[in-house]
Amino acid sequence: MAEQHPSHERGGSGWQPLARSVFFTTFLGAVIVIGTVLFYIFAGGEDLIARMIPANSSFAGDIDFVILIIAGIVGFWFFASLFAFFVLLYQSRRRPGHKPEYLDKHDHQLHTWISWPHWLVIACDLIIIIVAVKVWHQVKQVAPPADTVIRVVAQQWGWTFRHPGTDNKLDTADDIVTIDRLHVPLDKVVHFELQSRDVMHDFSVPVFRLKQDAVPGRTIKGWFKPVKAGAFDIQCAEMCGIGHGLMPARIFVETPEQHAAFIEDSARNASVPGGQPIY
Amino acid sequence: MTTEAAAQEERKYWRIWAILVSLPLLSLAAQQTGMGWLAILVSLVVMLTSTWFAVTTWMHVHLEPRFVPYLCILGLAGMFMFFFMVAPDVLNHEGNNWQNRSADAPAHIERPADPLAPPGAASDTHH
Amino acid sequence: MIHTTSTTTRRAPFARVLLGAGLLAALVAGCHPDQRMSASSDRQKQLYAYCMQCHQIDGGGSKLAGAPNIGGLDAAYVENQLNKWRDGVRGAHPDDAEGLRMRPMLRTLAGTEDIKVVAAYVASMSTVYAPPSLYGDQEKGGKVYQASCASCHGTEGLGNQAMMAPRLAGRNDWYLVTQLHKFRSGVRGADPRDAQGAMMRPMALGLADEQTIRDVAVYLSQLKPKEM
Amino acid sequence: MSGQIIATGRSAAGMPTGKLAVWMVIASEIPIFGGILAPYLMHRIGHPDWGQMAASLNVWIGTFNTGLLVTSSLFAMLAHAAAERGNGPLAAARLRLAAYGGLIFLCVKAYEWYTKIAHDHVPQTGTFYGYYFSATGLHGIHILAGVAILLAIAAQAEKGKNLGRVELIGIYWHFVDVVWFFLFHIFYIIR
Amino acid sequence: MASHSVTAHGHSEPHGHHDAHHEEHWFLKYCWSTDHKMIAKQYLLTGLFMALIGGFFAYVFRWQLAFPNQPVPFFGIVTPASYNMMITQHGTIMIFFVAMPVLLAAFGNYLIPLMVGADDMVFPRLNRASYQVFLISSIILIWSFFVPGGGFGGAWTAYPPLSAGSQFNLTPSGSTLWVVAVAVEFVAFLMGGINFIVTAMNARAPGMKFEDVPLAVWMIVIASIMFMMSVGPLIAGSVMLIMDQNFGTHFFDPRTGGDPVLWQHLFWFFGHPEVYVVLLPALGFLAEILPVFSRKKLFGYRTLLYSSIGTACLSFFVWAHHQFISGIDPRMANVFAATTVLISIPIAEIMFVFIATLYRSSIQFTVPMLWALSFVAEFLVGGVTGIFLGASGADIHFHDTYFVLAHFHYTFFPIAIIGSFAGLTYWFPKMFGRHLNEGLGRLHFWITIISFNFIWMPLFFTGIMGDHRRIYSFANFPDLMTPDRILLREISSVATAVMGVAQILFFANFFWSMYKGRKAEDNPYGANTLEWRCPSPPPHGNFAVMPTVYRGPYEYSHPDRESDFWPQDEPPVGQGGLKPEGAH
Repeated sequence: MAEQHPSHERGGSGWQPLARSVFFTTFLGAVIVIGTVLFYIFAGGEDLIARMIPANSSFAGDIDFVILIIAGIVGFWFFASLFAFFVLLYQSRRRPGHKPEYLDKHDHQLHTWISWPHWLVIACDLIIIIVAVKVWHQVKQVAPPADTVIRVVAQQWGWTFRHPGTDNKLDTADDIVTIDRLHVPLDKVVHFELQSRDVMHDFSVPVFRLKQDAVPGRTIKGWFKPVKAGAFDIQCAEMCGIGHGLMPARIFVETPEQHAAFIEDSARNASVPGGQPIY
Repeated sequence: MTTEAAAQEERKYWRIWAILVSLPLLSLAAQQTGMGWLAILVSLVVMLTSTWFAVTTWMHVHLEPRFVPYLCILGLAGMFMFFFMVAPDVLNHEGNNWQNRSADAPAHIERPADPLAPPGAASDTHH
Repeated sequence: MIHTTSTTTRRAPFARVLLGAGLLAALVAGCHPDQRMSASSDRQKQLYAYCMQCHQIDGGGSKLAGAPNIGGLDAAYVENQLNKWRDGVRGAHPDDAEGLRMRPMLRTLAGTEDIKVVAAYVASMSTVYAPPSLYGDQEKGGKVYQASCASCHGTEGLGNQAMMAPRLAGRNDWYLVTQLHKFRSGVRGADPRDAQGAMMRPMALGLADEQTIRDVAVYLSQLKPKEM
Repeated sequence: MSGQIIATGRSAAGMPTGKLAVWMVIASEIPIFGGILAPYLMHRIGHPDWGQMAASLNVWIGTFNTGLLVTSSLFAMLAHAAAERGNGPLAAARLRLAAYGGLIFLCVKAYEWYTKIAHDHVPQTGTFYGYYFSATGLHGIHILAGVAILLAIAAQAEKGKNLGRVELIGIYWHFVDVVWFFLFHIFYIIR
Repeated sequence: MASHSVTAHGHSEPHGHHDAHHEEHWFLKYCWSTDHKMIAKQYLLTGLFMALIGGFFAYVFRWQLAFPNQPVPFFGIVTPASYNMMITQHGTIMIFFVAMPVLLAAFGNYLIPLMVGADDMVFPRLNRASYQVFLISSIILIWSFFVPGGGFGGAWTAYPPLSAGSQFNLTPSGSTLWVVAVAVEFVAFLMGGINFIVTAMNARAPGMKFEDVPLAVWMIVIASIMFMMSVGPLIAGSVMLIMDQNFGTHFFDPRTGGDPVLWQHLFWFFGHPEVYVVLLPALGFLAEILPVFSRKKLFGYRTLLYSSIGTACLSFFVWAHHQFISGIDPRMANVFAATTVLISIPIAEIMFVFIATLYRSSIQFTVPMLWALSFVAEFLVGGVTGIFLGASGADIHFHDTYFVLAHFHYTFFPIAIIGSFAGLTYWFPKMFGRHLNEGLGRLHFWITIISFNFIWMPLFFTGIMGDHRRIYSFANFPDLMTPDRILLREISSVATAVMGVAQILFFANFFWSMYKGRKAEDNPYGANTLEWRCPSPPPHGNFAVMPTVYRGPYEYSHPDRESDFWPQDEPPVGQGGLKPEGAH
């Protein structure tokens, strides 16, 4: 908008506030679109998050999508505001012969200056709310039918994982109990019951975009569907005492035959609970 | 002010006092009937009316500038909002994908036995 | 009564602070109770700093943390147990609350070498005796001990290196009770790789009842070897 | 030490400074009591079996305490009336009566606590008692502070000084009274 | 206490009047004073001292995170216990014992009476008591580091049962002392806040209408009201927590029917408005500094005021976005996500107002102006990254990662540090009657800002890459030990050390200028607000003649005047121009 009025004497005279604000916002819009495009080009487009941390669960992609939508929208505003900010800093720096302008008693003017970005912000907020709540609903509130159910029990400072065993039912004689090692089959919907024995813990698998606090006294259900085989970190994400940083666990996403083998040899020496070296 | 006006004002205070003393007796009577819903109903009414009397006639809130009652109502509204936004988690014992097992704990809690007590004491598990 | 040992030891830096160290230096010492030691470049003490969070500066232990007094245990036994923890032989059972608290602490020791170092340092400390925290009849406990435990752990409860039987004299009674319960329920010693556990489990199951266990534990916790 | 403060005398908001401050105090007390009563109500509604613990409270003592506080508030009110007539000694006497009412309230409350503890109805044996002791204790602290201020202001009013403060402490005292209405009904009446 | 010398100088300024106050015993004058300026300086120095402690903790655990299990210089081995203790106390100190006392208490005490044209707070003794209670609470906090078992290490949110059971947190007395310190501090700020509100509402100078009140005063008053309205549940909650810790109650103990989630609600119902309690005063400082150094009327007084009030109201409805995944009902998360994202509207308007104020102005880049402008730029980053966390779907990934830490440090650093520096450098001449050194100030500004961005920009990415907060050493997580993550952590930690060293410049400048700095005129910047109309430093009683207000505080470069500012208390008939002697 500065380019429109190079002269710096008071311009209360001819120019229409509405036109000015329209120009203001369209100018911002141009900046913003350019900024967002650059953001995507240089930052790597839609798999930006997945390149920083693998997306290995069925809903990881959706969560990344939310993050990127928000990144686009707020990047829009961020670059726009910063651009306007620095342009104004430059063109209204103090220099001889440059008199500041006295803007007052133009409340409708002032209002139009802010109201346009203001409505744009509301629109962006609505988009963000809709997208976020949709993904939240499908990740946390509803779950596809379970192929297998596991129980995760957190305590100071370790994880106890109860696998359903051969009969694929929990709380039966052939359950497999492991410490700090979770084995799940690939491409199957896994429901988990999260419990805690003493204090708050948090069952967090970053590569799955999965995180849920374990509240003592409560059973919290959740689900995930691994889509890539491998071994990944499980972190505790809620402060749980001096061992909080020392209770890492591993989740092993196994192909059907690997998983069958795991169930086999745990059934053979079931007398060994956990029993894996920590390093 | 003149003395008789003052005396009349004091008589008014005594009247309010009579009301405020009798109202709790009312709710007491309601409770003694043993009907829980009646006790709740009456005590709600009594709470609000007695508060109303005390605040208006003794604290003279209506003589103050407008923002004073508004400020207090703001605090009350905040507490109501707190109650209704926290109740889904604390008042409910199960909800969407969660269940509060510990809510079924007995109301009376037996103390842990003193480990230094003579035989017959429960086994000492220090956690 | 639990913190009698810890109090005296932890106060040491605080006292120096009161005597007029600068407040920031004091902060460092206070938020990090073993500043005096870890400031020294001694590897032993640096490593023991991690144990000190629960086992206290003098190895006196803390019932609050479920950490027994470890001062004066012989190095071979400590090293053996630490290796068991690292290999998941001990403290890898879901019901072993204290064991699962100890297990991650092995991650602060870089490897077998560190375990040796720490074990040597623990052995170099002297046993801290604690008053009984349970009700137990020491007479009965002594009889039971001499009858069924002394063969391995020694008549004075000083242990037996050859059989990897640890010293029991002066150990916390609550710790002995908990461990005996764990042996009985198979929470400890059930692992096939745990030779000593396999020996210990039947012995623990041999003890008659809860009160007998407490008698033995209290007797041992107050047992002072003759030469001391 | 600092002399007469001009600012204290101003009233740009349309009410005396002291009274404004008292109302601010009350407005900030509401969330404090609400913050302990709202969790109690949640737990209480969620646990109908707390009823038998609530039944162990002596409702007669509670009613007596209520009447006591109301009477004490009445005397604070009468003290205000006397102070408005500029009758300092009478106001002081009535303030003292109000303070004694608060003291008797505290004694009765102490007896009540004593019986509770004697029957092992202590916070360790039931969360209901935890809430009961915390809420009544919080309220008791306010009563204690109120009694102290009442006596202090009575001492000033005796000499005819700061008669305006009689009304201020009265407002606070009525507020404590109102809080007790709620505690009484929520803890004693509703079972 | 350094404030002795400080104010010794302050009072050595020759004033014809109020000499009666200069013969007091030093204790009465410096430690027992009821003068709001003295109490403000006490708050300021206490806050700065606590900031040193918190900053040192930050340096220590940042170093441990970058170079795990190596002895940290000037500290030694960082054990998990001391690490937890330090992150906990860093959070507590920086928010409750630095941001609140400096932004709210120190500047509130100093500015409100001066800006509304009063001679002191309306309750000077209450004011003194509030500082003394605050001092007691900070002493309790520092004491809690030294008790057996060490200081509390359960994170500054203190979620039970970890904070309630000493068998879980292993700090039997440290955790209790922590809660007591925080609760006592709340009481102190309740007293102070009521004093602020009453002073600003009742003690305004004659003629000062609502729209003539400087926005700094408005913001501090709004913040105090928010604090008053939100802190109650947490005071009740800390009473309950103390009883859980020491008297065997079971409010938060799930094994006996208690509910840990209740504490989270009690805490965050206060904890979120608290963010705005410290944000608003900083915004107020900006509203004072930007017009002065751009010589332009503030763009939209009403807009800024109403947006702030809107922010304050909205902030009471959003607290559970801190608990999206910590056990609340997922259906409630939708409500809180909506309210949370909506709060971006008033904040965006505030930012627009500040940016648009610069339009067609004449900016002089003095040190306070640099701080104020950097506030706008840095706070934008913090604000936009907040949207990610408010959106419940995205928060599933970001919750409790370093992204969260980077976000709220990008908000709290501008608020607490940049805001304090802006206010301090701007009002220093009025406080101590001397000018700060410009060159040192610029150097300190640039080093601090650059190192700050080097600390926190990398941590956004480690957060996205899955670093979780409060983890004492990432060495145990194979996925987290990739070279790029390690590099980012090391950059951040080294930058932390650099920033810590840079603060030496500030303190040197601060204390040197206090005695040796260039003497300051009464109105060095040509500002309109009333605090510049009395001598600097103001004597006891501030104004020789109580001022009368004729116009708003932001009448800069008015077309009808040759001088580019128009003091609030200058009679309309009066001739414009600089008036060196403030008391006219």
